[in-house]
Amino acid sequence: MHRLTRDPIDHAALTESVRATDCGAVVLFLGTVREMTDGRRTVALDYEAYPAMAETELAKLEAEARAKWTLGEIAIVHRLGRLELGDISVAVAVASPHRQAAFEAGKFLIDELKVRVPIWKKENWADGTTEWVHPESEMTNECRNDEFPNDH
Amino acid sequence: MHRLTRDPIDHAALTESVRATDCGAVVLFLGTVREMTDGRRTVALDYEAYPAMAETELAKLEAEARAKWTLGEIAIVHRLGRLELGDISVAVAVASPHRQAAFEAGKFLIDELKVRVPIWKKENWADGTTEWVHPESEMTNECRNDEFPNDH
Amino acid sequence: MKFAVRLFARARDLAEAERVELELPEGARVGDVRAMLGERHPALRPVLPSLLFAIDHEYAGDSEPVPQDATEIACFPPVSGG
Amino acid sequence: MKFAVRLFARARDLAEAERVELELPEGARVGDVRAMLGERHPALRPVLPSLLFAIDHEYAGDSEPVPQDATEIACFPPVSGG
Repeated sequence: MHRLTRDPIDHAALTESVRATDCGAVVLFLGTVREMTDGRRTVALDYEAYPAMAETELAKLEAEARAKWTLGEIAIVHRLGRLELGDISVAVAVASPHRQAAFEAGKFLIDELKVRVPIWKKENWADGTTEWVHPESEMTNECRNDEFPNDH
Repeated sequence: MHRLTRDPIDHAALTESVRATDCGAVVLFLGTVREMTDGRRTVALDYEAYPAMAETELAKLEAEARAKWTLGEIAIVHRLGRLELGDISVAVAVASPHRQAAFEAGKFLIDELKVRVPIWKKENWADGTTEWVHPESEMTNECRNDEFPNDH
Repeated sequence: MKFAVRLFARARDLAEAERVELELPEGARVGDVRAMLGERHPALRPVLPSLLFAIDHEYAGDSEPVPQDATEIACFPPVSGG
Repeated sequence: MKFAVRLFARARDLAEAERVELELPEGARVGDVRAMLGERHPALRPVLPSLLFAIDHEYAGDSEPVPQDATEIACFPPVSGG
């Protein structure tokens, strides 16, 4: 299960949704809005997505995780819109018969989500400025086979 | 924070207890009573502890995790007594500024708990028999420096 | 062939446009779309090399041709969700 | 010196005792406690090599001496919590 939502993420419900008696291990990851980033104070983040493609990529991540590990339910929710300090931006819950698989799959899903799923955050700094966060993504080199000739 | 309890574990409250605005990552691990183990059906588990030593070992685990990673709050709860299918036997919640540390510390804590903290489970199989679970622990070799001469 | 390229996040803000209509010659590749966007919206040039492209919700590299039957081309900066 | 060794889990069930009183000579080591438990409770012998010991809540190997001021010795099978 994966979902984009503008509502607060209910981590308890998400965790419950993956529990099962054939899975002795559940791993939940929560990403939350942190106050300080590289010494600067954040007051809020704005999350934007390319929804249709984000859903496609999340479905692929789920399928890839299932191909790598024996898993029960998977639940991934990413929040969009304005998030305040401490709000949960993303939650990943994974159940598995074995804890090693649950940890590895949970880590895989959030690591890959962060480099592949088309969602972006904009920092709203305490000094009143705003700034899109656009890391030098690994995708850049992975997906561009040719060097694009540009003038700078 | 660590605790042994005979009451059901409230994973939502545990997760909330470690969230903080200086920690952008939370990892929760739940161990739950699984129905099938090596092809045999379980109806319940009985957990027993050596409480004073279990508390000592849990405190050491917390300190060791803090020495290895930059962490916020840590919460570990292990349930004792009779547990039914699907019940949560153990919950580990860790917050960190960074997700890598949260995953690694969460995994370290549950892995070490399972080999070091003096708690034992007894299987109540569906066929009416009971059986203590006593793995050939890594502690056995680690802690016994001498070979004990025995007659079998 | 006429295509509308959807822009997201900082790419949209810099271009001040949610979509850009481009006339692509047959056999055009993603790299050509990149170049045309830079020509049409000079404000995109500082970030142009880092922009990512997707055709019908799949990442596409510069060397990939744009299919004549593509229904949606998207262009956006490296992602930063999570 | 008299010590009470606390037993847990299967060790307790096999010995049918929660604690075993032992008279330890001065300089006795954990390995000696292991041997004496096997003599006192033959039912423990099948699992004796795998039993773990703790002195005052700290794991202790066979070569470690039992301090005269030890207040609690415990003996139990490999743990299986989680």
